[in-house]
Amino acid sequence: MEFGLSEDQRLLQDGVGRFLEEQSPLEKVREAADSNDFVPRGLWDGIRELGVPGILVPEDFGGMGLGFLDAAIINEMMGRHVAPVPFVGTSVMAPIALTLAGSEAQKQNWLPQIASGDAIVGVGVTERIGVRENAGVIANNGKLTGKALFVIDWSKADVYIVADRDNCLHLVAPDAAGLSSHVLNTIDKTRSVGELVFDNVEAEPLPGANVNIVARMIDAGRIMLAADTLGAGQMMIEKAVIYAGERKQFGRVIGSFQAVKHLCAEMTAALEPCRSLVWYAGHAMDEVPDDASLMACHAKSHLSEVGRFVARTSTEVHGGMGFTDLLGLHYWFKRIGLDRQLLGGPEQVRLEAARLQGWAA
Amino acid sequence: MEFGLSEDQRLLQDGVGRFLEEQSPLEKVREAADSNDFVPRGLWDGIRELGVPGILVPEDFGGMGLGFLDAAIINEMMGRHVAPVPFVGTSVMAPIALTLAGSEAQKQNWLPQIASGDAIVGVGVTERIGVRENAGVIANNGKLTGKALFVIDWSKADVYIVADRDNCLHLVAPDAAGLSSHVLNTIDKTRSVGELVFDNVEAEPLPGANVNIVARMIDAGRIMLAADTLGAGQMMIEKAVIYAGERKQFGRVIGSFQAVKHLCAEMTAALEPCRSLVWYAGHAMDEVPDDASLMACHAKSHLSEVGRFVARTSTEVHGGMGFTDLLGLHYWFKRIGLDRQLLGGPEQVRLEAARLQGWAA
Amino acid sequence: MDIELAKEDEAFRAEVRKFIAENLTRELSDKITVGASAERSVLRGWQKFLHKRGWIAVNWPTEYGGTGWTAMQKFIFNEEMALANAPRLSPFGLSMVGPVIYTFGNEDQKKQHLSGILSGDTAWCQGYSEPGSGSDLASLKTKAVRVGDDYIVNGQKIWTSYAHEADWIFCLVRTDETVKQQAGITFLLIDMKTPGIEVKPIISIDGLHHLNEVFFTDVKVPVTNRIGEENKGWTYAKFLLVNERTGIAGVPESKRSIVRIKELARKERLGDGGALVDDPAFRHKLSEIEIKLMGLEFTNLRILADAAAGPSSSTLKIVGTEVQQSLAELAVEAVAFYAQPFQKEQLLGTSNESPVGPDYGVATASAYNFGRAASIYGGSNEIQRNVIAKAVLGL
Amino acid sequence: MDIELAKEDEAFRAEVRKFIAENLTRELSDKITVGASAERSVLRGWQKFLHKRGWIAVNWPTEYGGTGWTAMQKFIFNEEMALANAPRLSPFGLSMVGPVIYTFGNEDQKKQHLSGILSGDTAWCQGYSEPGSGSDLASLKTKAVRVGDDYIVNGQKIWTSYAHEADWIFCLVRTDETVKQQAGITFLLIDMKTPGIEVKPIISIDGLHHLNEVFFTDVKVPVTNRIGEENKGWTYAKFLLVNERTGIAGVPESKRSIVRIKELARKERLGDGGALVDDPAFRHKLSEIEIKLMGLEFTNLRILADAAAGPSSSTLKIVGTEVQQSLAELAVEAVAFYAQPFQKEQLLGTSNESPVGPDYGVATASAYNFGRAASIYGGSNEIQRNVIAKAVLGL
Repeated sequence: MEFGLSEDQRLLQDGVGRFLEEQSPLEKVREAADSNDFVPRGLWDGIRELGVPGILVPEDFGGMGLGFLDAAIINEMMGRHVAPVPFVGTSVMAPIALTLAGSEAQKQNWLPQIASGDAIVGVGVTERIGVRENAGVIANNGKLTGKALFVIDWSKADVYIVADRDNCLHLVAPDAAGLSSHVLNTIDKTRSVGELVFDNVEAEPLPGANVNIVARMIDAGRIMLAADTLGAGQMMIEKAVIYAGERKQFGRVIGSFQAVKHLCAEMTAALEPCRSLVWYAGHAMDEVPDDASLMACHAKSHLSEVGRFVARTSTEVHGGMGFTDLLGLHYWFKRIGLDRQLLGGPEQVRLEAARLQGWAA
Repeated sequence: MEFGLSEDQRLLQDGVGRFLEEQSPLEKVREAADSNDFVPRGLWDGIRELGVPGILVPEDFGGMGLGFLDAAIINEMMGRHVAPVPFVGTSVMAPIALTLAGSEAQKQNWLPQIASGDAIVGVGVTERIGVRENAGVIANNGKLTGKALFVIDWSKADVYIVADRDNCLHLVAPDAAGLSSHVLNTIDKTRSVGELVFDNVEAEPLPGANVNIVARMIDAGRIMLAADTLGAGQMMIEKAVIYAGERKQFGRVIGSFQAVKHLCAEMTAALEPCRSLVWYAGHAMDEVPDDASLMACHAKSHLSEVGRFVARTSTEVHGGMGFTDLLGLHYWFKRIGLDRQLLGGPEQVRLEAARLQGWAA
Repeated sequence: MDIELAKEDEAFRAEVRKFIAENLTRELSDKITVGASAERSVLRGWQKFLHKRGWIAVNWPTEYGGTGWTAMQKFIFNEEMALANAPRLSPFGLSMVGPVIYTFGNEDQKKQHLSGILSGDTAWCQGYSEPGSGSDLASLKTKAVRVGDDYIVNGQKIWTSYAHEADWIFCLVRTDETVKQQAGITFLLIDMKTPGIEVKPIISIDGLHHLNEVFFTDVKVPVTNRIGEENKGWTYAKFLLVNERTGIAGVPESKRSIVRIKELARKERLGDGGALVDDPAFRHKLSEIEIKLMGLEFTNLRILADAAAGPSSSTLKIVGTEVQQSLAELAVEAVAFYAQPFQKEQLLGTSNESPVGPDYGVATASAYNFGRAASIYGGSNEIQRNVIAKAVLGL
Repeated sequence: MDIELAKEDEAFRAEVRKFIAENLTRELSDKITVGASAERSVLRGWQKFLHKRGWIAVNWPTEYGGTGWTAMQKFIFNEEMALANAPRLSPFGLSMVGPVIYTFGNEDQKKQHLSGILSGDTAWCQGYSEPGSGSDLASLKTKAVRVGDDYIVNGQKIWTSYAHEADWIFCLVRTDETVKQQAGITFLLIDMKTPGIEVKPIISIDGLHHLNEVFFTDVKVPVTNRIGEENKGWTYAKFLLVNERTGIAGVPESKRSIVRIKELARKERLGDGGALVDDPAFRHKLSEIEIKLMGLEFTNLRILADAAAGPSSSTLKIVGTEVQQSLAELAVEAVAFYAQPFQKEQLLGTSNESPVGPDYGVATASAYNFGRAASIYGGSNEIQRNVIAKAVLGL
């Protein structure tokens, strides 16, 4: 047993982190956010060169064929730098769907394109978690009707993968007749979410789809969102510490006041143990299948709570500056906010965890 | 509308407070606690002289005929000084039972004795809140069988008032045949709680008893326990502030460290608004009957939580000294602990509040 | 204690309700219901109604156009307005500088300013904070040098809410650098049209423009615009801050939020189809906040009865903003997914399209996000704890 | 990451379980189950079993009688012991002074002391805190003056757990008052039978006697009992403190508490007759703590894998004690009423009568009450936050 990252994993994470630090500084993030560009050309090209989109795509299809822990530590870096690029849908949930449920032809067609970064895939499974009044998708004679909300990586998608009411998965072309597609602007302007409305839309089923595969997509997505929050939270702590070390009031840096020191220490004590939790959840996806769903719920709900605490506290340390667009701290604050709600808020996820543990009906 | 204490009420509260401060200092409390004396002679005599036992007894029966707000502000002082004397059972719950449900003869017999402090009355209604496995009292042909736990003001009681399963109330003599009576030592050594086991015990019913009267006794008891916590909490804050102003570490009084200052400020901010809540609950018992039960639940559960926070935080400020018998801070800590659980812990009380609001079945 | 309303108070409550029923348009109250900011002009319209009725300056003495109400009437009025979703009027003139002017200003100043504040024709903003002076307000550096009958003001203010819509700004400026910080501050009233004043927007976390930076370059302010004495400004500033903190507790607004969240929790469905309000965990949280708010409300009533016996304004500010922030948080939890869409037009009330998700979801996340500022402004809650420790506890 | 146990680790786990099954009497584990303190003599009996098996000094190097186990074996051993409700051995010799002696002591000291620590024949206590030196440990005043081949020690220690049962005490004493506080401290081993030592009990919040004051009046301590160099004691003291804090996280013990609370929540009934474990609010709280503990456990595993990458011992101490205190709190909530009876004999295991309420309720409140000390001892959590701010964050 070895509970830690391998040398390769460290190199991978450092590489992605360094790349984002250099290529996705706040000005770039702001530029992308202001122009609603969720696949900014230069940044996405670099991500492709690093092989990130194919992290989970099997090597046979041109990907890196790595595991969910690898994906999680990359997603941590994405959160750390509030990177405005597709990942959770395109590079994590879609490859699961295609690999586990796709026909050979579908795999041959899409997986290499995903691996190379040539294809963006929007993923719509939100209704499998909790159905809202008028949302949800029904398949009838191979045609889809209904509404899919909070489709992840919606922007510029080359194809959508959508789960219907019966846990079948469908590939839908963005220009399919009868499909109307709307952007959903969220508080977080660094990630793309959209809405699809289907009116008897032609779709191509993934033949092997079933409830377990949809569940696995959701588990993986949740772990990624937890990792995203971990990275974003870590950065918010670092920013608070830097700000506290620079900002002066009453003739001293505010970081010399015990009240501020302790706020920073509390954030650290709260977030640090989360790292291992996320790692284990990612690892369990590949190696401890019995634990995977429960750990995904645990990681998602716990990081949601700790992330909220860190987001608030770092903002508090920043005083008024934390609320300005100028400093941009709000990108992290909102990223953590959207992480919390996508693929099930903590209340929903805790209920599922209770069911998995046999505690709730 | 005048939301505040009257001049008379202030005088009453100050009077009781001053008396307890002088006559019930920590050494006296410790003496009583160590000897399991819950009606210490000198102290009780003084309480009688002040008319406290008869606070709620109608003037016709020799009492002061005052209201529940008056009783609550007295109980606040009892909590403040962890006074080892009967009150909640004898002076609050028993007079309610007798006044509302007693026959004329029963009133004539007991109310004047309560008012004068000649009679201590133990009150057993715990099973009306939540029945435990083998507890509960059944009346059969006027004889009682079963068990009453957590009887309040048990020690040296001249009579017990016990609620049976059907919400009838019974007067039971302590030397009745078939009654066995045991002390129940609790963590709080300043108040007396006991256990009564009935084996076909002769009892005298209060003819007017019904479920509403039992509920009123419980409501009143809960408000008193909330007031007790308010007073005890207030004292714990003051003690923390004094200790922080005296104790030196790193060459300064610890009260000059912001971490300690803020702990004290947080206690103050949490407890201060509770005062008005307890006042209103007491007032509602007499003047706003529709609000009374709900307010009793609210006051009880909220003061339980705030009290626990204050008890912990004050102890934390005291460092190791907070844990010693020497300083005696634990008398307050434990008094707040018992207040929390008597007549229903906050979980139970919140459930009842939800029912009263039509939120739960 | 006597919490029965007197007959005349009951009558007064009926009168307030009648006024609201007759004057508060559905359009306006709906905007407040979804939490959207009403446009400035609409707000002024509402202020006119109130002004006409003589109900504009709740706390002012009658001699200056105030209502002359009893504490209980004020309480009733504020509560009814909040529960009816009436717009909250801008506090800068009515609650902040107005009382400073009638308390410390001279007759000319009263004549010049009070009526505009009452009518809403003059909009004010607050020039207190500076980039280097937030919590440590007294360290402010904006400088005013006396030249003849004028002060020449140079420097910068920040966090100035609605400076871009204001006609006047009340400003703390440094007039003596050689003495203890607090002893060298002067309180000036400055016309925003004076040459040399530049206002730059600060876009805040909710993506909207409430806040500004205000720059002063050789701005000429007549000495007659000075409140009270030179270098005594800190006294007037503190008087205003205490007023501000008490208002910040925001009990009526939080009561309105509770009503809104309860409505919303009856509509929102859980995963299993039950109403959110039936979820014990949610109910427990809501109930805890409601009880805390109740304590705060009763405490405000207690202060009405006996100000001396009440807790400090710092306690009210801490508890009040904690309640506000918990409610904002709970609203986000309740709306779940639908708290996430950011719909600026719906938020500003400038769109006729229906929003994504329920309409009560529109402003939820923005309110939560911007609401985090509540523990910062008016003196951060950390500073309030310092104040309690020092002023209340003597630490 | 590879969290599969290696074959040999699986085998080791089986071996530990077998040992426990054969040696841990029901009587002993039952006492631990209800949370009662086992008598000292019983504990020593258990230590003898472990000692005989060579499993006593988990962390020591083999040359000094340690197990030589891998990090994983240590983890497995501690976990199995906790889950089986094995008594926790006194840490003062095994975890605290033992490592100091074999790391910084001389050969004579190792010979004299290590075997007694291992066998449990010598009981130790810790002379660190003083009445005036708690958080500010380095300000300690107990004075040792060198006279020939002895130190003459005068002063007082406090919070000395089990001093009344100890054979030896390890003590920080001041040997130089003229230098910076930390530079004038010496680490001495003192025989508790030396004339001039007086032990006075401190009764703690749980009504029991664990703690003491220890007074030194002209106590003669041979210079040969000094660890390392004179005035270098602070170095050895800090080495020991870091060990202490990591141990204080108490992951295995908290895992045991979780198991116990779950059992208990299946037995306890709510007002409506349902099991407590079915109450969503209770479950939510339990689950949150369990997840937090899981994070802590994985973090410990991560430190086993790479100590350098792990968080500070201060983080572990804070989170670990928070988990412990939340669990103690939840246990009290679970037992409700029955947490209140104080049954000293049942607590001490000296009574044969059955307790009031369920037996698992007996020690609940005392554990909660005394457990509040967890955020105080080993350096209060406030001090740990200072350490994180300074050492980890550089503030």
